Amino acid sequence: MSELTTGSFSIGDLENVQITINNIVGAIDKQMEKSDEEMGPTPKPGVSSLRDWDHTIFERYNPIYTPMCDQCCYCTFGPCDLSGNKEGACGINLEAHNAREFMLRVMTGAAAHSGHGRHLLHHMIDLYGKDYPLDVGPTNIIAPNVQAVTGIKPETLGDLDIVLNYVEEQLTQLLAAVHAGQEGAAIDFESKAMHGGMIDHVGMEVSDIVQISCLGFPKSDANPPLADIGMGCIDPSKPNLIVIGHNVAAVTDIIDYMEDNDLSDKIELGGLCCTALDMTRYKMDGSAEDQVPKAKIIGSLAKELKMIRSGAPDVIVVDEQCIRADVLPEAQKLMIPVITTNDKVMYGLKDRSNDDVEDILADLTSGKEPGALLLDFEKVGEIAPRLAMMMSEIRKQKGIKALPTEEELKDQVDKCVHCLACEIACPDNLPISEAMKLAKEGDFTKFEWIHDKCIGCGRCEFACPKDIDIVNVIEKSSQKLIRNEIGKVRAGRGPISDPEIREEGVNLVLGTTPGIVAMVGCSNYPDGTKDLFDIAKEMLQRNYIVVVSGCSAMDLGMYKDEDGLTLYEKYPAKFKSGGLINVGSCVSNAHITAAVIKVAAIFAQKQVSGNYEELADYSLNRVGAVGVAWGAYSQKAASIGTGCSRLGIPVILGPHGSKYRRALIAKPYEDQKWNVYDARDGSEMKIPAAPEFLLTTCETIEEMMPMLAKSCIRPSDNNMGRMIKLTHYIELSQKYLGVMPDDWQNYVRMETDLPLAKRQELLKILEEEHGWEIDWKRKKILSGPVMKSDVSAQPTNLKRLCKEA
Amino acid sequence: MSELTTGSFSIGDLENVQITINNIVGAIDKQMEKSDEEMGPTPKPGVSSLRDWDHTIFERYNPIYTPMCDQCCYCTFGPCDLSGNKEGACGINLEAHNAREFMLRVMTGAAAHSGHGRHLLHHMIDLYGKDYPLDVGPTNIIAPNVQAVTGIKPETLGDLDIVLNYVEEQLTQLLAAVHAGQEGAAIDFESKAMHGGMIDHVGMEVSDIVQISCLGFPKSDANPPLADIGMGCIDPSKPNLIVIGHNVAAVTDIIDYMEDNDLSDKIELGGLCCTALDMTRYKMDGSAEDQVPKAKIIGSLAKELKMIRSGAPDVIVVDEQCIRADVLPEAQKLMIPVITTNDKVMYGLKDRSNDDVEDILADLTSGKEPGALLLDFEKVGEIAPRLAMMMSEIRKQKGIKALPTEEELKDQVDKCVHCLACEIACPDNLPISEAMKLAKEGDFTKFEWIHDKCIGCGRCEFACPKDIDIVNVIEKSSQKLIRNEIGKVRAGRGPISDPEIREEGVNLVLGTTPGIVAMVGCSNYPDGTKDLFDIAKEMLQRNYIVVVSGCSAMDLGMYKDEDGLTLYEKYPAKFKSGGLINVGSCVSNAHITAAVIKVAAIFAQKQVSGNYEELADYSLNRVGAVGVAWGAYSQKAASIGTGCSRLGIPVILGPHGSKYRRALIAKPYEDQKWNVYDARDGSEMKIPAAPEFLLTTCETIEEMMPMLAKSCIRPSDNNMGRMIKLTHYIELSQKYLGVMPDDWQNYVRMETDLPLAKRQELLKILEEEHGWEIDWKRKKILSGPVMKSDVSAQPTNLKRLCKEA
Amino acid sequence: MVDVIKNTQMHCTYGCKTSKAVQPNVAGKLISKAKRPLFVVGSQILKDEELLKRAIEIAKKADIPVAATGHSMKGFVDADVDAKYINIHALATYLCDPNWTGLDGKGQYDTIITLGHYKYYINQVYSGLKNFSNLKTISIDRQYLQNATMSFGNITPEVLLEALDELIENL
Amino acid sequence: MVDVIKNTQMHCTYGCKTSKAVQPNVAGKLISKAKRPLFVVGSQILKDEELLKRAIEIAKKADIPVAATGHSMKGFVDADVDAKYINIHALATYLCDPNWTGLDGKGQYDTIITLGHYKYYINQVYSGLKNFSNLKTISIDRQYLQNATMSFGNITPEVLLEALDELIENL
Repeated sequence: MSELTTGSFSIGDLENVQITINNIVGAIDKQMEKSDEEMGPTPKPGVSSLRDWDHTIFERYNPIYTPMCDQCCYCTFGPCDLSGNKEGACGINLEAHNAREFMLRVMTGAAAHSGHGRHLLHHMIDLYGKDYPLDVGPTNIIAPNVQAVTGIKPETLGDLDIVLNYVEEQLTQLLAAVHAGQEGAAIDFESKAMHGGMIDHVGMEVSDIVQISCLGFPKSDANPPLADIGMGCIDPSKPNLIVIGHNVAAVTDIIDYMEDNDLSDKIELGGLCCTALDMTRYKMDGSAEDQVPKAKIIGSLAKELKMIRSGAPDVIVVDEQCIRADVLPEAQKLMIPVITTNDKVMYGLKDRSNDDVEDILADLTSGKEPGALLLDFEKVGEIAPRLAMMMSEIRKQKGIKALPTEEELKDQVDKCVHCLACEIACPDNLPISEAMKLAKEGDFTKFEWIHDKCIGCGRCEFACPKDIDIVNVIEKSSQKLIRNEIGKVRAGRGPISDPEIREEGVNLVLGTTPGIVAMVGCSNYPDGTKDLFDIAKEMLQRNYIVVVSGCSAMDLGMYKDEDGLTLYEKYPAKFKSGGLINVGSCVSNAHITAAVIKVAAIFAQKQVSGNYEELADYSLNRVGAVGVAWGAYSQKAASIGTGCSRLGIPVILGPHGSKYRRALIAKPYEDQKWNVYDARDGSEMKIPAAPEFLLTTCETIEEMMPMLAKSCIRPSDNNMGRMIKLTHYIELSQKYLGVMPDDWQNYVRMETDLPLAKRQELLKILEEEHGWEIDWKRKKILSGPVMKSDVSAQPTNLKRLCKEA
Repeated sequence: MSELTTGSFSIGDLENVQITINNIVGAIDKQMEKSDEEMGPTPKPGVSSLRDWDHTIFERYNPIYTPMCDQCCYCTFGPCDLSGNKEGACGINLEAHNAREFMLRVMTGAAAHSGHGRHLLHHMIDLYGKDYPLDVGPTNIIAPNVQAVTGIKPETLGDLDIVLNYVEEQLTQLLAAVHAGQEGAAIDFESKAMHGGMIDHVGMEVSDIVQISCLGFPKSDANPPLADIGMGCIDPSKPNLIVIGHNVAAVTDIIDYMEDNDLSDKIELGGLCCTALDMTRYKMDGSAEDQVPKAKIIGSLAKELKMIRSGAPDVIVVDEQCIRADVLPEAQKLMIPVITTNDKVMYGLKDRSNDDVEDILADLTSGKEPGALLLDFEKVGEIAPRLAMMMSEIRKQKGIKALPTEEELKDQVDKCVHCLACEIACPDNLPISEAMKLAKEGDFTKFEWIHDKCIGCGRCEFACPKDIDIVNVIEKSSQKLIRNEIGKVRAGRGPISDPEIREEGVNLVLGTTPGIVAMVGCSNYPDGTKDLFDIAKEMLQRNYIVVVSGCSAMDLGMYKDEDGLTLYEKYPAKFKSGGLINVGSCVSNAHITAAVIKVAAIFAQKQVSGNYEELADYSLNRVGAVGVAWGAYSQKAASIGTGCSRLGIPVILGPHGSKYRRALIAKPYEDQKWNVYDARDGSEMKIPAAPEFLLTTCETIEEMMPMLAKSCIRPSDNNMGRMIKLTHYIELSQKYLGVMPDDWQNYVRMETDLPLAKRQELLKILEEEHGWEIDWKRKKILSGPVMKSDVSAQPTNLKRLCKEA
Repeated sequence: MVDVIKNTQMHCTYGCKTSKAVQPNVAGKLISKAKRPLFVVGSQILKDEELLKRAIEIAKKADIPVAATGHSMKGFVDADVDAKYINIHALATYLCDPNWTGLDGKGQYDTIITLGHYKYYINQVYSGLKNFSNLKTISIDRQYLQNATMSFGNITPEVLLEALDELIENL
Repeated sequence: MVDVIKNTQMHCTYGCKTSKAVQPNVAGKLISKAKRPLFVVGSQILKDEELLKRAIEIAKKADIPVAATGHSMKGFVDADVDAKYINIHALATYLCDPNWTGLDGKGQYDTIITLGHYKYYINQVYSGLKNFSNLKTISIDRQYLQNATMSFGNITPEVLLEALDELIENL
């Protein structure tokens, strides 16, 4: 059988038959026909298709609102004061409006990722054609999220086109729902937010699959190379070419041009944000000796202003997402030309895409133009490195000075009148005034201390009535520290492979691997970047699987343990108990939900295509995974987290996360909510109140440690699994809170659930404090637990999956 | 030549050849190949493709910001205080953030329209197939906006699928740009807002074309029938079935069921908002005697709460957009079941789409459920009328009481302590306290007066510390008035036909028809609904073409002139000087921009496909059209207006429009900004400072009258045209402001521009007050004007369109 | 006693810069002291003759030019004041432009006094001026306008007349 | 003199309900008077021993239970107060639920006093309580929290200690 592929064609002797076919046998139909598996009930779900599942979730996990503002100013009936849950002019109340606000953040994040994916896809189809095959490593499920949601099993770039059409249609429908009037029920805005979150994982997955397949990224590589990270790893003596953003498309042209023109050693190519991570993945699927990262990672968004203020960059290239809006004016002050390469960020610069390269270089080197918009990546590839070489010379000659001298520093510090305006303006209320006091006495250690906690936002400077360049003061005071900011990060490895899932799935579902802790999100940490290291270290030592991505993946590599090693150097990059995996950049987060889907598919033989609800139900009841977005700041973090919520994966955010306006928190004291069905016969069974939330926040990492352990408990744990999880829960609570948790007994089903070493002691507590009956001879619990232990039970929230009793 | 169309197929003797084609010869390629015309430079423009045009516009028309709030709360770095144009944590300043806020409103509106279009298209393709031909009346340009933007000339429903894919991709890209970080330049958010506005007209056009083609709507009918309008036209003695929203799809099933079951006379079918307008267009393309409107129009969004509170509805069916968020709780109080039919509005109701009709009826009539979500329109068609019949009986038997009795009214009024809380809460600060004072004395005329001005939002009730049901007090006080609220509105006629354009185009471009005044937008009028009538009456008497749509089209029909006739009855529905045209519902607004595009295409032979910039340039310089959105409240109004801005059509909003946050206002005193090129030779020519804005607001209709006249002045006016326009400008200023305008002389190029009747007098003023030289013998201006009159000049803002000098 | 309440700036959840409430006598003195004031009067003035009378009196006594917005010009046609019609959104645009030379060509203004507008409309106009100009703005209308530099509070129409009389006394 | 400034509610451009600034002595008396108060203490308390000392003193003297949020529990382990760990977001959830019976099973609380939290975090928690509960909330921390019912203003760490001492005196 011959199969025609993309391109114009004529058919043998039927040349005068004009065949015009409008999407009859499109990729989706083809896939659906070809697929061996049956299709689940909801391929390409619309806005309301999975609403019943959402309502099931919300029945237990209450949407909890913490509004950022008591009013609505969406339409010109307003602004409307909604305080006290009043109704506005259109009839909406504060609860529903906040649900809508949250939904808007989620869909903004989803749009950012899928817009990014669309851009990459257009670009790669231009370069390689629609038939270019997808390849992400050893798997039969190339795109678990895509397949679970849309029912499509993509094989080529062209197949992803249809997936994105679907994503874009859904996002348009969701955005339409933002319009004034319309929905009145918070719960239905919530369901739409869930839809947006799920869609986000489809968009992310498309984005990363495209770049993994086309750009030679590691393909489920369990041992990817290490890359340098930190402001200290950039050599200031070389011309510095700095890229910022999330979309590596244009940067690959720069790397290629540098290699082709022997500039790789002559120019320091550094990156900030996910573009940086993806630069280190570029052309990494070859042999081990070819796996040399093509660039250095400077750090996350929090380092952008500091990096520019350092004066080190000779050229800045930006693409999209998480780029400071003031890059151009900040760079301009230090004569750093800025090249914008994406319609998301154009900074008002002239579009030079169709101009002559030499003309552009002339205008930028002369300072006639502060930057240029270049949508032609080949030109970017040539101009950026050449410009870096040229500007390096020019800026040296002009003696461009960035940070204050020692003397200027002293002058700046002396200007402070300790009015506290900076501290009130600081998102973290850092003790700048106190540091100024000490600095006046010549002690800059407090500023060094602040440096790690400071997210480099610059709000303090706008608040200062004395016009002190506070960010510069912090940075100048921390020069020694910054010079030593050199770490290691493992290049993003991409998806978890099928063999890895096959090996580890059983441990996860039975609980003998205590859980997956996925550390994602941004750099808005409440207490500095070291928090991440502390969390990962603790959980890795306890044999949790730790998965990281994006900003978290970067910042984690900035610290070394007592052996002088980063955690990346210490722990294997394999998906197994005690493994530390960097999946990649922000869009690689899809591989985390994908892994959960794969556990259901491979270990439990669940159907994937169009079967989202059943997969989510499986995940909620059986896969002990928990997400941590400790420094979450962006709308993308909101959408990633919400995608996890719909898939039944609990997520903990740092305290700033409360500003997303809503959490999903259950009430452990509502007994009737903690029941599921046993799929074997449809009977109801009691389950432990874990996870206690699907999205929540907490104050400190110390508080979070036991929360993490508790959040990995699932109804499907076997006794060994439950024992392991309880051990960690109790130990972490004692270690970090100084007390036994007051609810540990609620998770005990029988004596073998109890940690072996403490069994005696715990049985005693159960007897004395909780009135359980113990058979001390056999060390058996006779009565007490409300849950029974039955490892062959099949917990589910979905009645339809149950066999008739 | 034989052409295959949609459907499965096999080819003669090649049966064992499997042909799998992924969008090779899609509709767009087909269209592009088939088209006789060449393609313009920007088919399917991306976010930045028309940026240069936008920047050209902004060079003269400054984006002016009036923030609703000084802070940004988009991400969890915030909230950030941006007051005084400070930068927030991501580096964005207040100007750029406000541009982003505006952009978000625009894209929300665009999404609402195109989401609506997508929904309709899916539904109609389900019913009629992809090959169903489009038919909107006599035209060669079925979809001017679609064609100008995308380059596609759609002929079938299926062709529109590709158009919406494009729209959805663009909206996703725009939404992605809302994400934190990224763009720093207000002007580039502005350009994106323009993109969203343009896209909106594509989405609206698709929506209306689909329903015109499939639902038997009038097709460019220059004499469509009149329909009843007003709360007074509903017969309360019959069962009342009330529909609210914008998407008529489900309602057509209701109408069909009622006709098939002889219920049309037994049930009063009334509608609120654009669904109501579209009900009166349903099945209206037959012979004249068949043109009987199938339903009555109650009114706009402003009447929703009042209509529900009246207790008249026995069943409420809602679809999408502009529906009060509190319909369910309000209806529930009066035992009115609510049927939701669209995923935009689900009110938390159970999805009963797959349930048995009788079961649903039982649950709703018994009050077991307050309503139902029904996404199956056939079921809606049957259930809604049957339920209305049943509920009418039940509600009568239960003696459901809605408005207060006379006695209760007195009690309510007596409770008032005149604290002014209601007035402060009222979006229009209406004098409720004063009305209460009078009402206590038995005089309810002030409440009658308030009734027309009140937009029925209910904010006063939430503010009242005495829990007075103020809306009920207003409504009860105005019962006599409301009973007489009976008007006429002409059913929406759809697009302007090619023959009409052919006849009228020359008058518009030369200015001898003084201009088009398009009255669009919502019901958020600053001073009541009568404003619209006054504007239209004045401009129609002056031979302007008045085009209306949506809420404006409704409210205009509520008033009668001294002859007891509505303006619809008095003025012809033809596109010619002095014509009053109702194009239809909200999505029909696309026909207004379409008419402008058609003037360029038909009268000036401009290429349409993918040629947006040139068309916009033509419109800005030559077509004297102005939009009025006097009661604009919604995000859709923002997107419609912004689509006009990009196409060079000025729009005036009522004072509430200032809450959209930004206007586009030029400075007439900046001489250098008022130049264009003469396309004949590329030379520069001075032009008058009109339009002085592309989007602005004004205080009162009295102020607006002369603004309208001035806004219709264009460089291309011939002397006769200029004379006519100046006459109206001067007369309207004198009539409504009491003075001559102080800038009329700036528009004079030569003596023949001066109104004949006043020429002598005006020449004198020019000589005495402005120092112009006059040859009194010949009554000629010798010197003075800065502009020259040259009717064959070809004004353009685009250098590329000029012939070499 | 420790004073812990003096610094209660609502730092940034709801915006920080809000209008200072001002009494009529103070407002009167401030208007008199302004170097280059402009009295911006809106159409609502026409709904109350007493109000119009006072507006004219203020313009005359303080000898300040009037920007007649909306159609308020009708009220000034035969009053002996220096009034010119201008659209208020356009006016606000020009007021933020250092190059504008005013209604009389003599240069930009430094103080704006407003009366006779829709509350929601003038508050938006003020929002632009607050954030994008250095103008001092004084609302002497009957609603508290938080985006002005200074403003009367929410008062009844009757109290407004009294207040304006007091203001006029202090000019 | 006509008083035109007493009613300056910022009606609804920026929200209307904001915290009343409160002095320590008043706060102390209010706490003493509360029927069912809960003292919610956050982890920041551990960064300053002096602060912790006062927190313990307040709990003891006023005899009120402590909800130890974050990991502040560490500070209360050996102190003789009725302290229990709870996550603050969960606590806020339960506080809005009339069916919750409190940390001790004795019923819902009526007054919340907070100390030792990140400003931005507790202010969000308060935002939920303000809009979706009828609780009285008192912040005795060093930042003005506009979403509380009552709050200290923005003060230095030193002044906070003094203020707490004064509060304790008034218990």
